[in-house]
Amino acid sequence: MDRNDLGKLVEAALLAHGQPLNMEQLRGLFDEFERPDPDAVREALQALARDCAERPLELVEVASGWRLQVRGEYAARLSRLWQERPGRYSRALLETLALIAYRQPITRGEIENVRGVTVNPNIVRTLTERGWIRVVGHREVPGHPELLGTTREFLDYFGLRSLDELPSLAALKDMDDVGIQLEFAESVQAVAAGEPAANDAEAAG
Amino acid sequence: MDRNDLGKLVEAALLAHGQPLNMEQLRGLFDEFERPDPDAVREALQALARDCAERPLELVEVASGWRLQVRGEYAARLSRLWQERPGRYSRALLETLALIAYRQPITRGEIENVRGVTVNPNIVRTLTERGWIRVVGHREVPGHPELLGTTREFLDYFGLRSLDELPSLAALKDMDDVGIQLEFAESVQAVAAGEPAANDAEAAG
Amino acid sequence: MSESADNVIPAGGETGAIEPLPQQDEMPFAIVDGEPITVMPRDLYIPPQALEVFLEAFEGPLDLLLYLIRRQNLDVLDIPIAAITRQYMEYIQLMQELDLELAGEYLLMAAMLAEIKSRMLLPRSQDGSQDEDDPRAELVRRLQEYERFKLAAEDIDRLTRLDRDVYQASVELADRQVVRLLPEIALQEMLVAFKDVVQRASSFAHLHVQRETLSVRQRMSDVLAMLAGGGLVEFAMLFRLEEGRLGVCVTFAALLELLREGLIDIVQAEPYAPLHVRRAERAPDAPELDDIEITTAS
Repeated sequence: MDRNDLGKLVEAALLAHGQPLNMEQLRGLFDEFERPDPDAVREALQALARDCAERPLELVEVASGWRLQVRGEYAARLSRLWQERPGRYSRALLETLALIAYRQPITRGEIENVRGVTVNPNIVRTLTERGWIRVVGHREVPGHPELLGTTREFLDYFGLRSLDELPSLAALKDMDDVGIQLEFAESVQAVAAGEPAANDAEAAG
Repeated sequence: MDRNDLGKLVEAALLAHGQPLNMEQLRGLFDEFERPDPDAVREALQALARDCAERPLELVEVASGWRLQVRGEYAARLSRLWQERPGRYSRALLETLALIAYRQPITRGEIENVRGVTVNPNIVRTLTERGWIRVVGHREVPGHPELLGTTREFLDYFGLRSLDELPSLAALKDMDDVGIQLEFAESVQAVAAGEPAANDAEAAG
Repeated sequence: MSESADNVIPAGGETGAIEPLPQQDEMPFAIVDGEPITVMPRDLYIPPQALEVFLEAFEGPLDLLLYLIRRQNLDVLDIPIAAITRQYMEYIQLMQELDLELAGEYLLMAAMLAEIKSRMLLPRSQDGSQDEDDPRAELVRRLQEYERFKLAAEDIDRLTRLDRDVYQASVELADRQVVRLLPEIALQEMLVAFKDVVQRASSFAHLHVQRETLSVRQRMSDVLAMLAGGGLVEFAMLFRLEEGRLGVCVTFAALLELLREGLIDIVQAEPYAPLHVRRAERAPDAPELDDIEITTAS
């Protein structure tokens, strides 16, 4: 199979499957005696990615493999194809998800400790039904609470290859760093105070 | 919106939707004041159909509109993407197969005598369809029962050059714990195996 | 509702709340129509009917506290605890007046704030280590920790999301078929199965099969298959010279065994004519054709 043919097959496979395909799956399209080596497949993927430049598509690599997707610039217009608007998720759900993503494996109790409120069971159910989180084990403490973690679908959905690609968490500041002297604290505040209006609006919204 | 942009949007819509889109839906992507007339959309569709010539896709018009699809010539290869997970064979099937291998040519009645239970006809059918056993003759007794034997495919699947490479009953008898069995079986396979087994499995599928 | 709001809310916006930090007056709280607002509004600058929604939007006591702090541009690390506590209590009171379902966590936080406030009033030690026993330390830690994940949640919400920001491209496949994979067996599975079945038949000793016998048995199947047509096959044709002496022996042994089991006939038209082999055509009651397996097994 020549390079061009391989490229077409890879494109056909990605489009027909409608889900990410990994290297093993792509090479699995071939019988052993004719199976291209990973480099050849990768080359075909690169060529496909270049071809996409003049089309409304982009090739992205996510946790479960490569995916052809319609580029974001078309999203606003294409959303008209569906009656339903894409779901907006509540802050409670997103905060819970963030804690599970960054702190996994984590129990509900631990989530509650950080958020300061009980975790609504509906949120855990929604996240589970979405396929974004799952029970990965139990903590060996009384009650054996479930340990929650994120799934590969979670990464796929948010276009990530791995958890490393999550935006980094804000750093914790130490009270020592700021100093207890009022004058110093003041100057820090002056520098740090960015966009109070925006903060307020967000919190209010 | 120029012709090229319209073409890209049409392609984006068909790819994002994954299902046929009709004229109304395609034109519905636009607000009224900017909505292209049907001829412009049809032109964009024709241009897209031409572009597909050098891609693994084709644009077809079906009852509910236009749809992009992967050309039929890729079907055989890509069908591997929808492979169902294989089940497991029953203990009864394994025992039946083993008896046929070791005691061929053998009738069902003879298998039943050793196993102490009737042979489910489905087992014989499954093994025959799999290409591992075949009827090699009939015993000239009332009812003319079929004599069953193993095939070359059977040997290939297990990576054996001949039945000789199966351990003798005496050797099996000495193998009391599974560890030894595994070791032995592996060494048999290692010696005998080119890699025809994998090919065969594929060919059988 | 607006009445109670008017009664309580001004406190939340009291400039008194930031009196300990007069320099804050230099900073605008907000830009409204291009005009910087440097004085805290006298009310919550929310329409009263939206108040309930607004209050319910808090994700808990930490969220509310953080809002109170951020609204005044205060640093989490140096909270004017008395003022914040007062504002917090006013919100709690407001929520109670509005009959909002008030989670126990809010009251717990109120107690914590009150405790910190009272500890702040105690004289501090002079040895410079006061930050270590700053009564606010635990609260500051929790606020910061919560804020990190509040921000992380916003980050996640901004990530490129499938079906919202991008769409999976997919098309139908013409003539799509589903391939059913067949179960796999490992050789040892079959061996173990064989060993078990033989053991169960408690006839291990009698079923003793020698290595050679297996190829003989295989060849028996092969020969029978060659005779499947029902016609005569020349004896010599059953042998493959390329298999060498051993192969010839195996075939011969197979023929003898088949003959013994009554599965084949060997015929000769006349003396010295070539031998021919065919499938047995016996009287159905041939006594030697009793179940071979049983004979061997027992």
